[in-house]
Amino acid sequence: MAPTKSAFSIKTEHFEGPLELLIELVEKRKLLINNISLASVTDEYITHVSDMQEQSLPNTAQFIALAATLLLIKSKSLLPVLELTDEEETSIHDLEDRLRLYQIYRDISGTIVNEFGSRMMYEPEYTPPREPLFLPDDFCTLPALLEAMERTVTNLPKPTVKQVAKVRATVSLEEMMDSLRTRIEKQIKTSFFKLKQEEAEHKNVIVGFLAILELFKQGNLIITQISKFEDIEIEVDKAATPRYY
Amino acid sequence: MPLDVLVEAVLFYKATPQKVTSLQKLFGVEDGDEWRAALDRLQSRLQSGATRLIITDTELSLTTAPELGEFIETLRKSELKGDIGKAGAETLAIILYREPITRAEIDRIRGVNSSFIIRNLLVKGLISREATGNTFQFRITPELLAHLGVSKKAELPRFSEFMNAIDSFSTTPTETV
Amino acid sequence: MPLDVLVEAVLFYKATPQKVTSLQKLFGVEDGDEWRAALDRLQSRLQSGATRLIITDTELSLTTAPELGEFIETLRKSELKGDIGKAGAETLAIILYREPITRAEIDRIRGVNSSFIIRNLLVKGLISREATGNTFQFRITPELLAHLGVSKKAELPRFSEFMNAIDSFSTTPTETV
Repeated sequence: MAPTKSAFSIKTEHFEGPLELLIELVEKRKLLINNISLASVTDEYITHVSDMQEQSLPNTAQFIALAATLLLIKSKSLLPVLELTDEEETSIHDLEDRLRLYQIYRDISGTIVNEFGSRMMYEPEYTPPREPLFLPDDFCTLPALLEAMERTVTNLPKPTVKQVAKVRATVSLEEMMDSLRTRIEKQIKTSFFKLKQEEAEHKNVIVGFLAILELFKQGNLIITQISKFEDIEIEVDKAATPRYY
Repeated sequence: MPLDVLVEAVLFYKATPQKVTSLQKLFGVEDGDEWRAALDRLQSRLQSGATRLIITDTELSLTTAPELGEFIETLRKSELKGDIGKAGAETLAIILYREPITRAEIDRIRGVNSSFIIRNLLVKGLISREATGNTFQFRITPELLAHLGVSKKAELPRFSEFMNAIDSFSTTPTETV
Repeated sequence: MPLDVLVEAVLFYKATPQKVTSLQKLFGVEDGDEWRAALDRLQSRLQSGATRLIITDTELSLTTAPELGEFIETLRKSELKGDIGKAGAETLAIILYREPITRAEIDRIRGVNSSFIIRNLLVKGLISREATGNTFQFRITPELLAHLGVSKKAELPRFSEFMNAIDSFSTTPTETV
């Protein structure tokens, strides 16, 4: 499941939104949209997003938000005993639905690109009237036009500086992974319940948890869950040999 | 004078898209069978000639037939075409199949902010906006259909297939990413 | 495409009388039976609709049917009546401050397509249009300038403030569709 060579080839491409990137990854593998296919493209998705993060690209926050849901799907597939909350189940279900709907619109946009401008239907050319008229109304005074100009200037689109600040404020995946790794190494043994208590924001819990999953996958952690609703115990595998649940 | 001839006269004289509601008001006609029959008559009568009637939910327009597109192109001094791009086509696809639609809904479907794209489509006259309460709703324009070479959006390739596919999602939950 | 349809297309699209000789040259046709047959066909085909083919010795044109004369006259009068509205005032203000200006630039500043509004301002003699290369530029008519009592642009209220706002917007990179 390590990022393949092809993962890097798409990195240079610009994706405007997270759904666009995700559908690209799924379609590239000729997969249907379901939790299995989404789990299988998660690594590649995250590689792309961390790359976007490095370049401080706009909209990265939205990509990271979707990464959290993707990692949730992936963890469930790695760790079937994992109990998801109703809210999490819903967000996974939503993602699949939204992606399927988005896929339809993408197909439509393909036909639009093909048809656009290929069989143009033209309105008649406009020729201004020849008879000289002059019909000013109440809007044709300096004060009225000044007011209209004020309105126009107020409605000019604002430059998009704010979005950059928004990206900075969001937790980055790597930050979360790193802080978790050191914390786990220090404590040797921690539990997911404990982590959950320490993190105020639910989103951070997800990202934190998935970071653990990532470490687990790389073989640096041993994860034990006694039974379905029990706590998940996490410890660093000093020997660093891959162990799977 | 039959209604279809009168409608044709206004569209020909004005030489620009006309609001359905103001035409109906002008002729004192309701939006019913009589109106639809007149549009049908006009559409089929024009079929053998050089012009076509474009019908959207809100506007009518008279243009040259799509088969004449290349020929008219040779008469034009300036190039009009140009590419709409991936994001533009995607946004148009959503508005075509879901009009009238707010920006928030478009953003939700695309999973990304669409305000720049929407502004550009408005500037190009491919979509129009109408104020409803304190938000805007977006619709397609006759110009968009003219660019796609169809008189009605139902004539677009695979229209009903796509429409059915989208309808099956009409109960999609509203959670955002 | 039959010759009569092609002739109709040119006349409809150009919306002004066309020289017979240049049409014949365009289609590579002699002034003979084929040409006359095409005009006959066009004339009889149009009979059931709102438009008529006008044939003079040197020109062809498409007009509304004479029976519609009164109706068209009421249309013309009603379009001269109504005021230019808020959108019209905004467009007029932009032209006043930025003239000479192209439609594309007006559209870009307003964020919507202004072609219909510009036509309305032209019809009312508030602005004028001049061809420069492939595009048109718009100006305030001398009559309106006199009506407003404006002699120098720099004397317009808050002139430099508005210019700066628009200029800085113009240099903001906007995503293309």
